[in-house]
Amino acid sequence: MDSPKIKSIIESLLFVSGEPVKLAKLAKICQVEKKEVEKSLEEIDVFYKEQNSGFRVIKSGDSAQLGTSPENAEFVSQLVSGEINSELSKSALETLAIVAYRGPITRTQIEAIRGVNTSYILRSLLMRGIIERKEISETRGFLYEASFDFLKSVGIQAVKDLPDWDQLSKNEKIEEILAINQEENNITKDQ
Amino acid sequence: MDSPKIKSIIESLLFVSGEPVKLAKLAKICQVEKKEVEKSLEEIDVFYKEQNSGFRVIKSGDSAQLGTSPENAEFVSQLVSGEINSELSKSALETLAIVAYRGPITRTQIEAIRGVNTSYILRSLLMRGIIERKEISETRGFLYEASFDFLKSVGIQAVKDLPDWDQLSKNEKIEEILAINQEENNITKDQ
Amino acid sequence: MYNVKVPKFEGPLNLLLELIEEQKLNITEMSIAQVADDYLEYVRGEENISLENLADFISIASKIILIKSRSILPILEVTSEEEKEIKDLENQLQLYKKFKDAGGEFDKLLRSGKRIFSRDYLLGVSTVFVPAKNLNAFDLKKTFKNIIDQITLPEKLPKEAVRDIITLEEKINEFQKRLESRVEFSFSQMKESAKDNIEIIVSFLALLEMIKQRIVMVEQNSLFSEINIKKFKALTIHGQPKNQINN
Repeated sequence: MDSPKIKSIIESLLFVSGEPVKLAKLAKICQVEKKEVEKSLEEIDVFYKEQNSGFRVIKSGDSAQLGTSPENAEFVSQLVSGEINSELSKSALETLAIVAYRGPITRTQIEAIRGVNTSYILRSLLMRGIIERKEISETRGFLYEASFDFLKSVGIQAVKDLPDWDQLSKNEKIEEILAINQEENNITKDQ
Repeated sequence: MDSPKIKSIIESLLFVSGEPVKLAKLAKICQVEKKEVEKSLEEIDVFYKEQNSGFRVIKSGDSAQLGTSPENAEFVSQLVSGEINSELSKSALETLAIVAYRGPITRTQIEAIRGVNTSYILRSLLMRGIIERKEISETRGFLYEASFDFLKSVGIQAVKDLPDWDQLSKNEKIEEILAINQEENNITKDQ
Repeated sequence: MYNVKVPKFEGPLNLLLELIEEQKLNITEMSIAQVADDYLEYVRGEENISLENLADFISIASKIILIKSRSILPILEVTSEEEKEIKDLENQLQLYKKFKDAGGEFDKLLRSGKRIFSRDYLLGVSTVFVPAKNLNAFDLKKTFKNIIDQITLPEKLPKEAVRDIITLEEKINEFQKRLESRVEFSFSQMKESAKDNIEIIVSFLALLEMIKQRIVMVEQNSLFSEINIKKFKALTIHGQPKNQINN
């Protein structure tokens, strides 16, 4: 494999990984020597700096990570605080309402109720600490529920204190759509 | 602010967000016109391709996202497991094709092309995040279009890069058939 | 509940195209006429078609029958509206094929493994609880109630949509009863008793079907003259036709 190709692969790998990646791991995936990886990383970072790119290579010990250029920090923090402080979108509010009234609940169940994919919204609600999740098992994913901080912020102690919780949390239409969805998952899993 | 600086900021922002970011949001943070953002995004992507970089800019509708080069997919998949892409049925694939080439499109229009009720397939594509919908208005239902996740899973950066885009995306005959069937549907179906 | 048994062909265009492609034909009026019998046979025999989809199958069937009729019977007058219907079906089928083929290309792309990966949302940014602005418990209740209202449970078969469609079976049964009371009657009599064009078409289809099943035989002495329908003489020998519906 030639050097530009290795650099390209290393960029892709560091991009998708949120955590520092061991150089040995990069070397293994690229099927080259660790030395080659080290050299590539240096060249990549020099290139980023020369080009005034928005990325930087962060090296610590035996690992490397991709980050943003420090010169862009103020813009990045504008984006982050905008994301975290913005009002909830309609989809986010819907998802939150389902998690609050029906939690603990799985992602598949939330999606059955809303009829659309919810992975991004769940991530952003988790990110903001509005909901929490706990793992059921490796294969079956997570259970989501409203966070205590969130409940406090709307002035209640537990989900049971939500208006009409007794009635709404057991709504028949919802029970039915979940039952149908369960059935479909069992029967037509691969259609 | 000069053009290289804007491009650098955009790179940083897309990197940190991870998810698609609205062009308007990028423009606001960079304090430039949306047109300028569009131009920068194009230049960034041209540069990535020229340099054989590990990144690509994905564009759909009014948003952009940063992703890895599809050429590096076999290496990246050794580090992160992509979403499990269970197989799509032929009906799902053909519906997806209509949505990708003709979106944003209404359900009635999709059904005019397929000649059969498509609500079940649309629901399942929505739940899997392969297509997205936006509400037109309370009464007129939804417009469907291909999602970023779809583009990513076929390794294509924008719908216009799909095979035979020019031929399939617009066609006078389609317009005519759609118009006819819509009339029929208005009378015979009440969905 | 959803009908989880999925029929082999999801829609009428899907079926029609498959039949045409099976015979390696191009999409033309001629080839539609050629596969008409197979189409109708399938629609009659497939039990997994949901009632709702059946309406779609029958609506296309009526157009196919029109095409078939014209190819067999030159005397059949076709209105300009029907002419357009025929052309539209051809166009619709061609358009449908394009997207079906495009779906096949998507399948290849999906299998090619050349996917693009992205980063998770705000990866590496630490979580802090930020209360959602201007949100109270009653907003949640209102939102949740709206969601409940918007849930559309999978239909309960939409009977109204198909109630008015005369099925092939009904028509065949009706003819058989008539044949029992009168040994011979003409196609124009049959046409007169029809409520609308669709019913004429279904009648004609039923007629073709009965000829095929040897329930009846038809006579036409000269071109454009009356078609006479008679009970097939060998009926008692052949016994019940295989697809006959017993009420």
